[in-house]
Amino acid sequence: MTALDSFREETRTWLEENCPASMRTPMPEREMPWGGRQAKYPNPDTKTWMDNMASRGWTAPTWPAEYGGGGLSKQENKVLQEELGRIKARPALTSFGLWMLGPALLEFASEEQKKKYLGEIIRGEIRWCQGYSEPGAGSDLAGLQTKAEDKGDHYLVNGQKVWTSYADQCDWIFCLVRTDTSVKHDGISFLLIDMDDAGVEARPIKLISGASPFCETFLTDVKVPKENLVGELNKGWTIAKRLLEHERSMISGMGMGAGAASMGGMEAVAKENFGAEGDKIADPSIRQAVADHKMDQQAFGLTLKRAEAEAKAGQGMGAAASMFKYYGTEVNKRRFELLLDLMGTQALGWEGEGFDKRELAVTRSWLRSKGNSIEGGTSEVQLNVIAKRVLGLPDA
Amino acid sequence: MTALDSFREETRTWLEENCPASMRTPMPEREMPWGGRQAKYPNPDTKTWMDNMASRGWTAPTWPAEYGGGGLSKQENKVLQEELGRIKARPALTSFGLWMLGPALLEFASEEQKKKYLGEIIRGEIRWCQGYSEPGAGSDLAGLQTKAEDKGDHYLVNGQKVWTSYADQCDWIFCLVRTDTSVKHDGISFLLIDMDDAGVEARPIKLISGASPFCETFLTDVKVPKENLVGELNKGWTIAKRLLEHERSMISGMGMGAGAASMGGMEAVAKENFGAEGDKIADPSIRQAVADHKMDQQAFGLTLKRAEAEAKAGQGMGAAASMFKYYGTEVNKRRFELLLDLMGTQALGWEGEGFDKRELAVTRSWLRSKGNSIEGGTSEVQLNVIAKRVLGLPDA
Amino acid sequence: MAFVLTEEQTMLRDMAKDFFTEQVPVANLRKLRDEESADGYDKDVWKQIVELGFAGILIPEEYGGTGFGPMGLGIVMKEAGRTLAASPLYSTAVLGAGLIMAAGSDEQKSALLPKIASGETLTALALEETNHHNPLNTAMAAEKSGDGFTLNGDKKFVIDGHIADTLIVVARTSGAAGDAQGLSMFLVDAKAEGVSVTRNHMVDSRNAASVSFANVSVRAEALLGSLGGANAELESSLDLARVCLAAEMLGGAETVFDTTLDYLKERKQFGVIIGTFQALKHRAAELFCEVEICQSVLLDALSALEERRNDTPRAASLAKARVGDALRLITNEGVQMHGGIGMTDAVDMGLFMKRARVQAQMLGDTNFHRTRYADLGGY
Amino acid sequence: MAFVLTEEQTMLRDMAKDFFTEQVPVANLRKLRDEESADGYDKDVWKQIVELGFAGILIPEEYGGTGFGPMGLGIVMKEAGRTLAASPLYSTAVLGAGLIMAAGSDEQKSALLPKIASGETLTALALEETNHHNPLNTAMAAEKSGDGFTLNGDKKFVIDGHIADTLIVVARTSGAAGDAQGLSMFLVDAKAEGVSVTRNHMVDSRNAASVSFANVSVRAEALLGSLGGANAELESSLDLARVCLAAEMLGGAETVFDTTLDYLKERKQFGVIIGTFQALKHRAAELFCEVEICQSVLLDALSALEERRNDTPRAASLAKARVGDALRLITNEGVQMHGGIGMTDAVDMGLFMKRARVQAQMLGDTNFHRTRYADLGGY
Repeated sequence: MTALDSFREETRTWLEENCPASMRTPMPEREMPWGGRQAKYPNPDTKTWMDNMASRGWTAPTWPAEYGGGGLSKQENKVLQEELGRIKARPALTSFGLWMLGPALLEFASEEQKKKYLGEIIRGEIRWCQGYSEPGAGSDLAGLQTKAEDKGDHYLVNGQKVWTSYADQCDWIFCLVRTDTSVKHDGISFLLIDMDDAGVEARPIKLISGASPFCETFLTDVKVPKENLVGELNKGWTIAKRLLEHERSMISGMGMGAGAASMGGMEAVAKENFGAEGDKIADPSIRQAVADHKMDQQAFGLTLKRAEAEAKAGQGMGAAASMFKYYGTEVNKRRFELLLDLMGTQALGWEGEGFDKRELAVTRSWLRSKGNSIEGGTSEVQLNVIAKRVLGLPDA
Repeated sequence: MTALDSFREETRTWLEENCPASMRTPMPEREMPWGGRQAKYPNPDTKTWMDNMASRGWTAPTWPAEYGGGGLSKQENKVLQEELGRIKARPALTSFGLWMLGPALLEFASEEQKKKYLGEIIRGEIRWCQGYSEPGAGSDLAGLQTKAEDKGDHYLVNGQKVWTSYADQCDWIFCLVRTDTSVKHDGISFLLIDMDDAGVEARPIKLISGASPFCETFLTDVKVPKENLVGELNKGWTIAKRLLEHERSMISGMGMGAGAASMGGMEAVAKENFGAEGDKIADPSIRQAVADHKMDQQAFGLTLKRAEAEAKAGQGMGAAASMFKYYGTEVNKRRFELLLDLMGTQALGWEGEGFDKRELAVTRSWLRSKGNSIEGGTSEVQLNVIAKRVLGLPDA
Repeated sequence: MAFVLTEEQTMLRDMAKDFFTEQVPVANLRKLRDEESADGYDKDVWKQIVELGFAGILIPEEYGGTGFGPMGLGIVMKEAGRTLAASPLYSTAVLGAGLIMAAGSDEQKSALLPKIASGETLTALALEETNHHNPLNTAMAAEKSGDGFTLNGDKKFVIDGHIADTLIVVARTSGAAGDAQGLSMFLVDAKAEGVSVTRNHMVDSRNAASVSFANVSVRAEALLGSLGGANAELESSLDLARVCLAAEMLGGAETVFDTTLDYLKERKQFGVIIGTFQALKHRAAELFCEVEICQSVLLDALSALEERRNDTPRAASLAKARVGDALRLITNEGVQMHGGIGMTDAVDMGLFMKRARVQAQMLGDTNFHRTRYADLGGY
Repeated sequence: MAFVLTEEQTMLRDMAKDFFTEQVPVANLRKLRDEESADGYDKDVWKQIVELGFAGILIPEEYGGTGFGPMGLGIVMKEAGRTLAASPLYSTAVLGAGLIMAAGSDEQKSALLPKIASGETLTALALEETNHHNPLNTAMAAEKSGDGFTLNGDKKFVIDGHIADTLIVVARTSGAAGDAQGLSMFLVDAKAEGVSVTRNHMVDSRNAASVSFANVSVRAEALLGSLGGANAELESSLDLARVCLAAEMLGGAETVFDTTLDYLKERKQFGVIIGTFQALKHRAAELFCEVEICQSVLLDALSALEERRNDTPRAASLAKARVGDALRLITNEGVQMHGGIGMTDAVDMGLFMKRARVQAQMLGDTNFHRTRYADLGGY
């Protein structure tokens, strides 16, 4: 028996004992384990499962053990994920701290910062949000104006962030702030701010989908201790870029599967609405539209796989993240447009009688999908990046 | 009987006597009445018909009689056109002189120039071509470099023109030349040049369609008498713009009808290739593609009619020419792409056995259609014009 | 063909534009939505609409209307579309008046048209039974009983169904779903026994309802038009409504386009107005062409109705399909070009996009009308 | 799934790239065209191709080939596509070798494969009878006569038909046009009595012919594969050929894209490089995405063939359709972005566009493969 085999056996046993039964069922959105000070656990098993996993550092399996991570090798993590998949375990912790901030801290933070913040993230104690965009700095992120003035032992922060995800439910925010107004990219710093501090206020933004996953966050004379600066002063743009790449690939992943799946697949929806002849969609032009879309989707999926294979082989596809962000979100938007066409009036409900939950969810997801090509860098910005970085087309 | 009625009666009688029978049949391309010094008349009736019409000035019915035109009112011209249509008369004269240069001369030329050149045009004695574009000045037409130096009694012209239609078969060329190198638009003049002059050479350009309707025209130390300048020195751009508008609407007109018509219509081609069920195209997705295209085409046709109606009512559609040029040529390209799809392998011939004349003509026309969105101002230029002139979007 | 408005029509347009812009701006729809209005429309606004003569715009003067005809109605609907004005105009002034004028007996006309023109009676067409518009697929049964009929079945997507006084119900008196013959229309009191109406809350915050008919008895006089031959009468009125819908849709497209263009001229990123970016310029120019092309198609379809041209059905399908395609593109681009702010409920882009998708499904989407256009073209 | 080339495959690609770029540039096709070459290919080039082992790339070593498999063949075809290299590769090394390997008896393999690998024998597939690819619609008759068959009928769009030594003829031994059963394949000497071949001059200046069969007698041994059951053998070989075609097409798309990108970086108008215009930048970036997406689809299809995966037909249809769509877009944009010069025969854009439309029709256009993709997907 290899070391990996015994790791698998041990893991399997541990999971059997430590993963509550209710955590092996599909997860409703309200039971998502975001953690944090304000966390509510409608199902207490959620907290148990999070704590159990965190105790082994397995909420962040590959982070170093010294900071509370699992310290697993790639192979071990693969085994862990397979075993989690085998029992259909829910994620133990979903968090921007895990996905975004943690990796940045591991790369750029001081030893003290890593010690303090990584453990809180791993244990789900602190819920983080991201303070990047501003009303006047969307696509032009580096045009941000939120100012952090050096006041000796602290920075005095003033400004307004926007599109901060769930800021009203978060504990801390990682922010890009301007520490030098005389230059653009080189005057930006990366700052961690406790949202309990005086002067921080988050107001939810109502979206066209009816949901409010984002906030405007106002920072008024907020005093931030100097030790909350990550990396060097005025070098925050380097960290920001790294995080953005990560965000782009997260969002482009949205291009796969969701939406039609809940309705039994695009083909099923088409057959239900336009009839079937044998196993075929009865209306051949609808059939071609479905096939056309499925081809695009499969082609995109294959491209994601190819990028993975090339990355493994040490080859880069070049600005892959921008391409995936652009193409993935555009395919996703087209998918929902097609789905709406197929579902007809049943995709036009907002709430109440006449529509079932899945149908209402499609309508909201269709609206939500429109944001995919805007958030995390618009499609236009991605095309600019491809043109410049990959194709080498000159600036005007 | 009104004056218009008697004009109609008189016209009908005259046409009956003066329009040869063979000029009332469909016109093969080789019998097109371009006129000029090098003209050949495979059918001698062509020349007779041209001369008869020219004798009354009816090759240019609305031009003033003093210059040899017909001097007809709008109403009279309408009657004339109706009567010509009634007997399916061929055009008596097709010429860039009539369509483009003549109207410009009427507006901008001196009395002497009008006297000399308009008559020659009306009688089909001189065939004109247009010397606008240069290898380095396509979309940026005003960037032209062909130089005309003031040498006292003449200009010394040096440079190269490109895309001069049928220059190898023409007698004279109307040219934009640079008379001031210190400014851009305001250093351009409008010059008439006899192509028999020493130093003028036209070389046909072979196109992807296999045809050579255009030439490169080289001007080397050509001496052009000063009286050949039209309008003021350095004010040629005003004349050029007027002519370009006219060219754009000519080309956008290409969007209607041709191509599929020779094959009996898009629907007929679809039925022939994909079968019919009753009177319907058997393949519903092909059917939708055909309908989609025909909708676009009808919509464009209606828009041309609307523009006409608005013009009559004294309302402008605003930059209508650019919109028509853009949309018309794009619709035309799509039509040929669809036609090729429908015809399958029968649209892939170049010459020789296996393809009939109409099929070969479709293939060549498809290739030719690609140029529609380039010549007379590219689609990109038209979109720029719309954005700037109509929408008022600012320059960078 | 009337591609240029007459002086009278221009005055009507200007009046309608002023009215909707000033009295029924998009804020009016927001208010109805946010206050969860039970009616889903503003009765004061409706009163003003009636006073302006818009409710009876299709109705001849002898029945109390203004007799402006389809062109006038289309002009008003387009202006209503520009501000997303919620009112019974479509269900009552377009569909109700249209159907009764096309199919009604003299008695029915005398009884109903004056009340429609005066705003007293609201109507709703109970037609749809499936997720996609297809009148011939009507299955709901109307059985002869005594000298009247008994109606049984379910209707959905009944626009303004829960505020209507009179329902115009399409049901089958013979034949089976798919047959052109056998369709009949009935005027049914919304309060009649056996009729139950459930309001549906739609994505566009506008009115629609599901209506069930359980052994609903109607008298012989309730029959609107010929027995079993309603298809022709229905289709001609539906074509009128389709074109009026296209007008409303184009109005929406215009607002989205204009608003987006303004935003391009005002929003700065990277230190410059984003309207200076050539890629956005070209896309804006393409949208402009779409709007212009649609103007022509709409005016042609309205003229066709006005002049009772033979090709009216084809012109109507062209208008509904072509404007539908353009509106989809323009609303999607409107949101995208606004960026993040376009995704918020604070600006109107989302409201227009939601409305556009509902309009797309009303009386046949592009797919339906493209097929119909081919059918009518004989290929 | 092999999304990354092995070291061996990378070497093959580099070798092929060097060879076609240096020895068979686009100028080679121009020369064949302008000199009105009777063969339509350059025999010296073919000799070199054979020497490099490309003619036998699919053929096992025991039959004199190099046994590189479908992935190797695809790699070579893509490089050939980059320079529009005209050669019998497709008709002989892809279709001929593929069909004989899939359906041939040991005798047929021994007789033909070594000659294909050595470049001695050229083959051509005589399949199409109508304007659109559809193997099941084959109507041409092969009747039993004695212990052989008599062939009667007309074939068109036979690629390399007029230079082939051996024709592989698809004909019907039973059933009617449309039936999957009843198709058989025959090896027919191109010089046999009753065979008449007419070369067709195609828009892409490449080889195609019409072939008539008038009472052509063949012996029983001429039957390739099973009697009446050729459909399955044919389809698997056609899928191989479709993917190789997609490879050739993607090679063409790459050249057009690269050339256009270079032009954008070099051409000046309005005093600036046109590649600085954002509208062109965005369009170029979109074309880049198309090329990348197509790389994935192609590599997956080649892997499917290599690994004999069950979903090979679907992967093949995806590749042919998706690359076809991309190539159409890219060739159209290539001409447009070149402007006037793109319309002239002096640059290569037109040649690639012409070739693209012929490739689109070879073995099924996007419409055909989209339908097939749905068929195979069970919807």
